[in-house]
Amino acid sequence: MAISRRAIVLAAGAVLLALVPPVAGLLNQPFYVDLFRRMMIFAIAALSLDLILGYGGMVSFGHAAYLGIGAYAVGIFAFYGVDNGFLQWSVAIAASAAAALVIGVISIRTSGVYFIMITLAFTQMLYYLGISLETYGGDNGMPLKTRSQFAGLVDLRNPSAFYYVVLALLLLFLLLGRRLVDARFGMVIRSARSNEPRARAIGFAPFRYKLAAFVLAGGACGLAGALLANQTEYLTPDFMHWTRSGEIMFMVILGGMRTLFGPVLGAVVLLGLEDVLSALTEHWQIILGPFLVVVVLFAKRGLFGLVSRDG
Amino acid sequence: MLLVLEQGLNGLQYGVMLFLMAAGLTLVFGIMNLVNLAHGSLYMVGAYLATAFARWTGSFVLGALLALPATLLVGVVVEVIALRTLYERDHLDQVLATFGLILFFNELVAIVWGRAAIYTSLPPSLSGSFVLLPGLRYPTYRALVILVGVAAAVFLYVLVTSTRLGMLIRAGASNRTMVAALGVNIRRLYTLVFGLGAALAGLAGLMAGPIYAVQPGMGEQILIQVFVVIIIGGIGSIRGAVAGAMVVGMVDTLGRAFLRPTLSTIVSPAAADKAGPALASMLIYLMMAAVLFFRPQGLFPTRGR
Amino acid sequence: MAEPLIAVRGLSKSFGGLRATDRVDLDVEDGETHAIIGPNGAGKTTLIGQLAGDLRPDAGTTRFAGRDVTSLDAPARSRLGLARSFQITSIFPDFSALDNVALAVQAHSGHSFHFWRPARAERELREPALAVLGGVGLGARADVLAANLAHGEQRQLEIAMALATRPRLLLLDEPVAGMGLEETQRMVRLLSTLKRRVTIVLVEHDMDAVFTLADRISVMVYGRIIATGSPEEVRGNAEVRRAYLGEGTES
Amino acid sequence: MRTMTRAVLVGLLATLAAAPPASAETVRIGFITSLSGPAGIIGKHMKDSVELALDHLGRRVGGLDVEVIYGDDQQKPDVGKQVADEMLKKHKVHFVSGIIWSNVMLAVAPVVTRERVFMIGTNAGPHQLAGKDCSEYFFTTSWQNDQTPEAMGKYMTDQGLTDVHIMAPNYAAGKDMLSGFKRYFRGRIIAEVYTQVNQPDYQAEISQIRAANPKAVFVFYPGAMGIQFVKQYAQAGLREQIPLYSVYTIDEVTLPALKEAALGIWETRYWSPDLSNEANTKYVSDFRKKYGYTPAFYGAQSYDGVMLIDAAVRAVKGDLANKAGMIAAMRKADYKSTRGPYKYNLNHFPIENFYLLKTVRTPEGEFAMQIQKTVFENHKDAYAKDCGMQW
Repeated sequence: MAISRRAIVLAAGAVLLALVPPVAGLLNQPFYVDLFRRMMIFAIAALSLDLILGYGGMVSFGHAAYLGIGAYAVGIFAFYGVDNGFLQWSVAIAASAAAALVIGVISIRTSGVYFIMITLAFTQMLYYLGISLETYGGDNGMPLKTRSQFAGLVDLRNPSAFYYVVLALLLLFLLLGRRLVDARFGMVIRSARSNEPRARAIGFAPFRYKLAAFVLAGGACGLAGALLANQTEYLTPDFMHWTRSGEIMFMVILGGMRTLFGPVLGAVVLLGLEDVLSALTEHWQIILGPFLVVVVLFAKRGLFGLVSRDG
Repeated sequence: MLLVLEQGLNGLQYGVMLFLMAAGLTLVFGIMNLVNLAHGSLYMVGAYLATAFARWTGSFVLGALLALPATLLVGVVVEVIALRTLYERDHLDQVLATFGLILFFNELVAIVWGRAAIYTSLPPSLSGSFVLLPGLRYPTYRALVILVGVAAAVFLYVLVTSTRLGMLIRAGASNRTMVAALGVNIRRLYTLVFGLGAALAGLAGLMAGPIYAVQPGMGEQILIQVFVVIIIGGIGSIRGAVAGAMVVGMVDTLGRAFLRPTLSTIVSPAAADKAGPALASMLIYLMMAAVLFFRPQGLFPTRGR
Repeated sequence: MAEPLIAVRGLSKSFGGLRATDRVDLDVEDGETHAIIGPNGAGKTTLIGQLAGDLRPDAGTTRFAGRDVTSLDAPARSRLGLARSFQITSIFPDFSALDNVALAVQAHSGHSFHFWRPARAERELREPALAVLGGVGLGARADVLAANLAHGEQRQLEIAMALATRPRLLLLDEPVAGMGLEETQRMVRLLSTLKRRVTIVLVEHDMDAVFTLADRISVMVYGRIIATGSPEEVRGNAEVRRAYLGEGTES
Repeated sequence: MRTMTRAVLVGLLATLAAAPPASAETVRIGFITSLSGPAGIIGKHMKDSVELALDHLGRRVGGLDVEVIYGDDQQKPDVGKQVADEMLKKHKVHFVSGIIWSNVMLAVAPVVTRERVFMIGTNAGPHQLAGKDCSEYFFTTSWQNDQTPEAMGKYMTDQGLTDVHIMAPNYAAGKDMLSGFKRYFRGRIIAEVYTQVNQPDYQAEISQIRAANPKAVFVFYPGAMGIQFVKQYAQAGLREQIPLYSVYTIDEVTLPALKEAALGIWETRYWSPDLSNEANTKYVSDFRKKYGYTPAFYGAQSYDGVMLIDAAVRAVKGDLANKAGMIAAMRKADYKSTRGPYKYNLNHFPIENFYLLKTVRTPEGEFAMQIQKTVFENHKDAYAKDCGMQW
């Protein structure tokens, strides 16, 4: 029952998202294409965090670092006139994965609150590094002159085309994520989250699997960063600010940890809420803050837990 | 040479500020196992209340004396309403819920006092500087900060080592069920400890008011450095908080003062100008990564965790 | 005489000032069931931890199956055929009973860098797991969430997980602790069926279980092994009676 | 689950339907600034000034009805861009205005001008937009970032000052400010120090200054950083020993928090509340009357922004499709600016005067910035030559 219900929710979500551009076109409101595209980009970031946070039990408070690295990979190539998207995006993924490897090697040795704080500290370091990159605009960041080019295959300047590229990537990551967490690899990191001493006692050496998951999540979030740079046509160290890591984390919790689809829902709802609330009052954070507390205290399974619950 | 001494004092003073923040945070973590990002908000509340009371009474000292119990009270209220239920939750929930509290407090303060930084005054006797050594003038207020910080550290030391409350704190940090078995009301103990931590943060905040900008969000400027302090020191350990605060205060201050000039003797001055400030801002994070690489539990790990 | 399956020499471990194990020498022969008894705090669990590779010894060496394993950690020793149960039940509570055992099978069938095929659909994991689960009497409970099993069943599940790694040596830390009479009897029966098929090191306070199962018994007091021998020899050993049994078998 | 889906659908449609229809007789202005967070105070100065300008115009702009939609950029470029997209595509505005931060401006301005919508900047003046990235559709009522420190460099040179210690936060604006200063300063600079962004404590740097004992100190510390630096500088007793010159460090936003700590410190600026002209007197006194506090230059610029738009719409007699006509009108800057009359340079940045200001205690016991003298008359920015526009 749960499976079919979940499948219905998933399919309905995919159809709804696919319908955004034509509906927005019909209503002459192209802005919603931009808004939902931005939501889906953050959904990819949140999804990648769910892999290590939800399934791997690694509470990374520095996930925004990869968002920044991915964005800078695209931005720096563009700065030097290289706008080939295949190259830009591959490097965005590779560079983020490499950074995740270095951060992971050091931080996965620790656990609990130490892990939270060391990931936070690394991201702070990258944030300050970004600020001191004078050539690339320092704290101002820099504009992306042209969106990534894909040899005429797809034109990202077309809002709908870009939208469907993001949607396709999101669905691809959902599929990959689903397969991955249910495959042997996923079983290892999930068992280590559930009971690490037990996992070691039956013969798993969780470190390298956790590290691999950390690197994969970093790479995926790097791609989200590349997309975000294209979405914003601008990139700044602000993408790596620690509050941004907190927001991505909140998307995961809001939507429902360990569900993959939940974080997508969380990203849509949180960014939607921000958009609506900030139009209502400049004091919107006084509503958002307690909302966050209430969600954490009383809705542990997240929104996806609510909509896909049996019976 | 005098300059190095002066910078050492500056480092000490900055370390003291960090310690006042870190002590409360590490106590709360050590005993209730709670990661409280909103600790910075209590620091902000302390600064605002001290300023408001000082304006109301017309006296800086009276303002400070009133703000301390008031911040303690705010801490207790927050504990009872929101945080109490978080003790049994995992760190993830705690981080997120207290992140939400940060947003709430910043906005609340903005609504009550406005978004602009507010004016904080010092009595004339404290606002100048005095001759510490021939050739070395030092701001009077900074010297006071050092004294208050050291006094707070001594107070905490006495409290923890030779009072019944301190005994319970030490016991509670290592064994909760044992404390419960002693017939102590654990809930009340937790509330008390949280209030104490809040008062310490408030003390840091009210001391900070006259030097720093009192405005919404001021807590987050210092919060992350405070986390670095307790990570380096070892979470839950007051001794660790002292050591971590001194290390971070010194490294940060001396790094800012001397890193660029030192670098310029090694590499070209132009390169030093570029790399110096960037490196100085990353220094404490690098140090923390290094400490954790070699000692994943910090310098003074607490038992059983 | 053949080399013992596991041979420990001079194993020591201190926590702060406390010597949990103090120059322990221990030989466990291939195929025997070797019980370790002693009062609480004697260092038995620490010894198990050191044998399993979870605790680094301060001094001493451990040989297992003819090779020096002193520097190997728990996963590496597990892959050599050393399996354990924990004093406090240790399972994967949010997985089904079958998943728990299948994970143990998976841990011993090559690396796990497989990203695509659902592990639950892999027959080479499921079938051996089902077989082991049936062997410990949990065949009917395969799809129950481990957290929802009864306490006795969870202990059986732990044994199943250990067996699924096809171990040569089974380290059992108080397998019947906290069980009722009936559950205890069921567990003892299960362990009897394992005797001879696999070497067992058994730490246990339940003396009936110990004397039913053990071929040899070592007595541990204050971190040291003070006597080793057949159940009869140990029962008759004056030092043992004074240090341990004299205080009452219940301790 | 079904109710959930339905709720999502209904919500989606409702927000879509709530968007206003495009209509010709209303001027729609999207005003983007930082309303939440620490910078919200600057946003407040700006928003209050926009509202005051609308009051003065009788709630009509260029003879048409007006709708101003405020947007909060949260001080983040990507959020600013998102808000600008919303202004353009959802609210279909004719003008986007406001924006405090250079990085937000750099992200937003190209998006707006690309759609051939006017971007009327009322604070940030990054050099890119004054130079190679200038646009017909971009105007600003403020200044180019470098101009203010240039004025200070000129003034300090005129005073014959040398052996100066200069400082700024280690970010792009900080570097721009110091390079602007150096463009006009001819004396010797003994140290150029960059501090961490949002650093709260400057005692280490202040000790270094005391040890080096320069003849003067020049700093750029906006917002909270300025409050902290100036307070600490005064407490260290250095203000009496080594005079402090600054830009964007002391203004009507930070002055209420600083009071006597700011006394005697010098700033340069193109505008001050005590600048004497008819439009400014009316603006400042009505502002104080309506809101009970003194506006800062952020407000004056935003007020001017609305007035500039009003002049443009008036010139084309409400024909908002006549963009060429509006460009031509705005280039004349034919409105009553709070800074007095000024002209536009070829890059649509003002050619304006810069004054030396000093923090003083007024006879009523208040603290205020007062104009001491004119440093530059009709000062042009350094980047206009890189902008290809001709008119």
